[in-house]
Amino acid sequence: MKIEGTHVFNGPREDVWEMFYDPNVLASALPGAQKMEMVKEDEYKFEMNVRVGPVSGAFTGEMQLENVVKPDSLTLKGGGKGAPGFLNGVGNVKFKEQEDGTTLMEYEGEVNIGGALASVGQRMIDSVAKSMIRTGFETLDKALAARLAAKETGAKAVEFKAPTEAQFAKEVAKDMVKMENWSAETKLVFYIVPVIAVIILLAFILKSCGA
Amino acid sequence: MTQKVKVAITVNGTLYERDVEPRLLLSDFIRHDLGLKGTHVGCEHGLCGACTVLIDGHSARSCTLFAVMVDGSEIKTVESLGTIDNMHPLQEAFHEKHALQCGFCTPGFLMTAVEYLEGNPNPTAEQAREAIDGNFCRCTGYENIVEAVQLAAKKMAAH
Amino acid sequence: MKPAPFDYYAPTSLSEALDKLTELGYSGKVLAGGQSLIPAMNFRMARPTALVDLGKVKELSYIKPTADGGMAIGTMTRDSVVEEDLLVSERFPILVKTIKHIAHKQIRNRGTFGGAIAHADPAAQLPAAALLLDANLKVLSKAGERWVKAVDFFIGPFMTVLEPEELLAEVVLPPLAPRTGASYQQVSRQKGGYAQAAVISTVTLDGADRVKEARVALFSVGEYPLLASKPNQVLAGQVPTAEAIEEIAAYVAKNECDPGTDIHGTEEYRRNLVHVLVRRALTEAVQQAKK
Amino acid sequence: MTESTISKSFKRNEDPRLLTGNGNYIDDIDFPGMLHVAIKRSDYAHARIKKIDTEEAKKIPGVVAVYTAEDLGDYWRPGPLQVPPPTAIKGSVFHARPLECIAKHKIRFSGEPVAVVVAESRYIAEDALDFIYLDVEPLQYVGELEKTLDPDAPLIHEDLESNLAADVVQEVGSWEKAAAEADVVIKKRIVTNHVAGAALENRGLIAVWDDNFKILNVWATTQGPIPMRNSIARYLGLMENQIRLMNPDIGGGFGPKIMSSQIDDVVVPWIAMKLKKPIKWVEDRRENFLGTTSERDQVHYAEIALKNDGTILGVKDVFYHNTGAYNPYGMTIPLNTQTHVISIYNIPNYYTQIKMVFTNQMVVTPVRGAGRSHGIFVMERLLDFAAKELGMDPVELRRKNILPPEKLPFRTGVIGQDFVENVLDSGNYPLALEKTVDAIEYEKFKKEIQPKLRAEGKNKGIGVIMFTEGTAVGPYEGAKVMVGVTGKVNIVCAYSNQGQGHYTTLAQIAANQLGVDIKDISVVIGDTGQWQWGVGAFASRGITLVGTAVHQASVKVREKALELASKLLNTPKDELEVADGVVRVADVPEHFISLGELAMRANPTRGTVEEGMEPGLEAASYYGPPHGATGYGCLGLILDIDPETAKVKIERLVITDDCGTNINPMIVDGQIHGGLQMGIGEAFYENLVYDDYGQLVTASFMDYLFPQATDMPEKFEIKHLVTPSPLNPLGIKGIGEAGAICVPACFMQALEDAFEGMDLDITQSFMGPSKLFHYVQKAKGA
Repeated sequence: MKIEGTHVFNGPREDVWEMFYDPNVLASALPGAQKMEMVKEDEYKFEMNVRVGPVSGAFTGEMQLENVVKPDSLTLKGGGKGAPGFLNGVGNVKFKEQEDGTTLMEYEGEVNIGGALASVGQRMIDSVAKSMIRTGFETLDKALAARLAAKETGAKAVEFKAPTEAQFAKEVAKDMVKMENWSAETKLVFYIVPVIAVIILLAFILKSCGA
Repeated sequence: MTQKVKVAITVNGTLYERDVEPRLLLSDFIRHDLGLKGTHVGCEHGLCGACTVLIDGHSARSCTLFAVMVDGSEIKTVESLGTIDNMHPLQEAFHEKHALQCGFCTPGFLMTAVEYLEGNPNPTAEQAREAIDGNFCRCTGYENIVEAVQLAAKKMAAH
Repeated sequence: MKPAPFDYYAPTSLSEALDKLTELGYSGKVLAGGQSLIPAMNFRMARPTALVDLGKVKELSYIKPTADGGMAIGTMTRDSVVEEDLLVSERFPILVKTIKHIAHKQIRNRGTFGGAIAHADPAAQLPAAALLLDANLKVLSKAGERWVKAVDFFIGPFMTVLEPEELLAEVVLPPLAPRTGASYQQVSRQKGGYAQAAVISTVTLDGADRVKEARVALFSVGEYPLLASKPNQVLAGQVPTAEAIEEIAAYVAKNECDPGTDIHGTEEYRRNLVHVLVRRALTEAVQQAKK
Repeated sequence: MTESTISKSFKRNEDPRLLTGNGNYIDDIDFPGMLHVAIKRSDYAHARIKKIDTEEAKKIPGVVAVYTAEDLGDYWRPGPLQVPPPTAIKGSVFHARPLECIAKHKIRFSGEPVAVVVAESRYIAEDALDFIYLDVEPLQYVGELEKTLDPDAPLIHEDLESNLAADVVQEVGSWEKAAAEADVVIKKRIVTNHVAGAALENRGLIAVWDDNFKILNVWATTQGPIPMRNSIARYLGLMENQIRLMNPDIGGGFGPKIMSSQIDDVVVPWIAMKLKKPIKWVEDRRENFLGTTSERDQVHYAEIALKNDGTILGVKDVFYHNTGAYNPYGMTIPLNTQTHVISIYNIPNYYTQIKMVFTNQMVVTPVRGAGRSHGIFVMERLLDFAAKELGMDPVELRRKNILPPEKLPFRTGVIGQDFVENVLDSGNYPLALEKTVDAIEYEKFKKEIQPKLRAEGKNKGIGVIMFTEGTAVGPYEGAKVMVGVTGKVNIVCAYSNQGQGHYTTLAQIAANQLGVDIKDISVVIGDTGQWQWGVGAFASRGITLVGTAVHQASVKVREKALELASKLLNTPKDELEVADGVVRVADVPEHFISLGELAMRANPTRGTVEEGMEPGLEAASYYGPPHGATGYGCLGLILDIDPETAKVKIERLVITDDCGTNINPMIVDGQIHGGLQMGIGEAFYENLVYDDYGQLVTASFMDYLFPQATDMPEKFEIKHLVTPSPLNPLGIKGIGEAGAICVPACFMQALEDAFEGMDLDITQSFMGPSKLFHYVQKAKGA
């Protein structure tokens, strides 16, 4: 099923695109991310520990990235599986500069969820998905604001406090810093892909439950 | 992880001391550790009520409790009511009103009703229906169960 | 459907419980009544690695009147105990009515008052009741206590401001003002089932039947229980009319809730329910207040 | 002559045992050293299996073995077809694709087994499931019935040209002619709900191999012990009598427990023989939803042709029938649909076509109602649409087209699930209608009550519909009746009891001949060690078929007792009577011999016997009807709807039913109650939902709404007609499914009636409040 959604980032497109390279930010928007590694040039593996209310479980997954046009657009394919079920998805993301200086992020894609998550988790999916999307974007919005503020004052350190539930995320961030000399595209895959994947996955769930 | 926890649980008047895994469901403890098979398991997520038992006099689903949680408690199961030759008035009422067919859900209904009737000795049909609403039955359409609960109230008053 | 293994701790005192929670941090989870957690564990949707069972912490189970006419309820007090408490039914009849809508008797006999609030299920009654009644929540950790208003407590579905080393110890309900009427309105597919939309409301009138305060809590129509602001904005200081209530109901349904579409109902249907139920709740609460 | 034991509401013999926790259900059976099985099920709906890695799972302490299809070696093979298609319908197509016990190359529905774990406890077995890694190539899901046959639809069975599982056309008269001559032709697309059997007890199987005696003891919750026993024998290469398959008490069946040749009965016995350990598998609720069978999913393109005066000229119905990923149960369900569209009406021209299609969903086999409710739903909806179109009262339109009693038996010309022409054998259809209409005060409601309610802004509606219940189909059942040396009687059969009360009703039938207290009659049901022949519990056939066999056997035993007593009492047979456990001289009651004594004498231990003598006071009998017996009835409902919330309350429910002779009226009413509950569930609560990727999203009672006590009307008002069936000596017809068949059609008629002046145009058999809300919104906008 096709899905669509948009989010407006309050900043220029280059800054938004760059923000996705900051492991601290991205990891914090993706609570539970534990580990990511490159399998081959266009294939990556990740591990996530998802904890939402009563639902918890480890997911492992793979990501593929295609058609990266910096800072404009990309296509991602991915999927993850764990004991509570699996996720599969394909998504296209575009960043558009707006006249007022903001950046419009458009995403559309197709995702499916299987296993216990789908078969007995229906009742909570809607509110949980909405919440994750909301907090994910809220975190990114704050991060962006902090970055822009830092840029203005010329400060070296960006003052950004990740949400408390981001213990795991911080760990990921540490791992990622070690990969500084990786290519921009590789970093992109590591950071941006899971974030957008999760957002798209959840956006999809929201729209797929027709009554 | 094979941590075992010592529990002392009184079931139908007998004290049982056992070492159990923390994750052991109370329903499994009663059925398979103690061999009291009258308590049935229908859904294991707390909705069907077939596993209803009394814990310290109050009805509860034994499938959504760990045995370790009721350490020190007193439990009553359907086996505590009556025997084949000497049925409890509630069981007699179910028999007379044809309030069971396959019988699988029945022990849960009985344990729910036995608690209810203690506090509500003379229910209307509507009240009796609400009292058993948390127990699923696929066979009877509930009508005869409602009547049986009311009949049991009369029988118990006469006792 | 058997749960995955976990480590189990059954502290017998509050301090022991707090020590254990601090020690376990993110890997620990509080087990109160278990009526929401254990089904999720049986499906293996939830796999906590360690549970801290508060069942033996007797000091967390109590109902106490407060001097100002309110009530203080210990977190481990069973729902059915609150439901049957005479003083609660005298001071907070709406709370008793609300509890009666929680699943069925067998669940209420085990489910705990504080456990349900801390679990923060968006479809649960007690978080909404805490919000409606402006409850003060006592949060304890080894480091000490802090008080959180119900309105600040819920931050998402199944998410609260509780840190892993903290537990919700007590719920304090401030007294209801005189001439306060209340109403509970819910539409669920079945009795005892999850609400598709639900509204709890209190309305306090002054001597001239003008509204002093109108509170409307909604649940099952958003990420967490919601307190609508429109009702009090419109009604405060006014004699409530059917027209005003209708206008509020329409506004709240449109702007102050966020129900989703699921297999049991569409967003449109559930907004319609909010509209109907807010109207019914306010109307009934006003009538009750007049009595 | 003693009093008849037929048509009396005896309290049930089985109750005291079940009421006191002394039932013995499948999970109550434990053996020392027993191992437990958990099944790894696919999360994917459609996929090619690349690899299944079980190594880590095998390492878990307490895990004894893990098996995949590969591990089964030569033992793995697709199961037999449990029900073959009928050969009598010319030109029909049927592509048999029976179940695979464990998916080997391909996964065809989410929930399909891919591996089994054997462990010391179910807990450990479930732990191990997490460590089985399934590597697959996901394929596109096929779920929407009308798109399954598109040329570009992915193939579920790749050796077939399309996803067509069967195509069957039956025609009586000429629809073309009817349509040409009609004043009005109405065409609708009608969809029936997808529901689960949802017995309170899940399925289970225990197998214990006795290596000394080479006997496999099996306990199973099956509704068909003999077919399951035979299936296991064939799989394992054993003689039938090397397997003793026993039914424990069964916690409800409702259809899905008839299925065999699934993973449980194929793989569990194999494991028991391989490991030489008792093996238990008991399904859990989520598995029951995912992996057990379900039913009702059809899409009909139905047409009705009428004259302006309401006379039906013909009906055409072309429908898609979802059989799920496999079709092991043959054509039973859609054939029932074909026969039941006719219901009790005079339809001179009828064209009906089944397009059975494969989908990536759980396998479809009968659930209480089994195709019948769909046929009734289609026909009754067509009549309602026609009544609206013609401006006629719905009851009046039905009156006009009902077959009158003098037309019975009526040959419909349509081949049914028993492979012979469907015959409406007996009854008084118009009377059933009038009885219901009178009881529910239809005229008064329409003319007096409803106008007042409408003036008050209330939405109450009335519905009245007719239905048939094809029951008691062949091929046959059998039973043996024996008087023991204690004078007590034992009945054995290999049927299956899931709560229908056979321990009592079969005893009543035997008691009627043998003059014994029914409490002194024990009944063994479903033990292949005690009785070798039979088919199973389906199609509401137990009391008609087994009951008739018991009756016939009892007559023989009575005859035997009389013969023997005649000699021993030196009295002609016609002067003797059988009563109170003795055979006595009617005029000299103190001159008697007890049945126990006769049983002793019937087995002489010394001396010689006459040629042709058959020992024992026992006899066996078999009964197979020429065709099924058709029950029927009429349902009336008054519904009260809150138009703001679309919540529906059933204010009154009146049902008139004719199932022939009631052996035990109390039990008959109980069957009607339970059926009605399922019917109400189908119409308003229960609904299996697959998402767009083939995930079943209603695999728990949180989302699959099981009808509760407070969802039922205050009272099921039951009226009876008794027209004994001419097909069997006791005049019985079945009753198990009546209630489940009739509700949805009546529900929708009453809903439409409640919203005056709006054309709700309801064309589906499930109507939750949200759906109803949108129907009303749409009609308001129209």
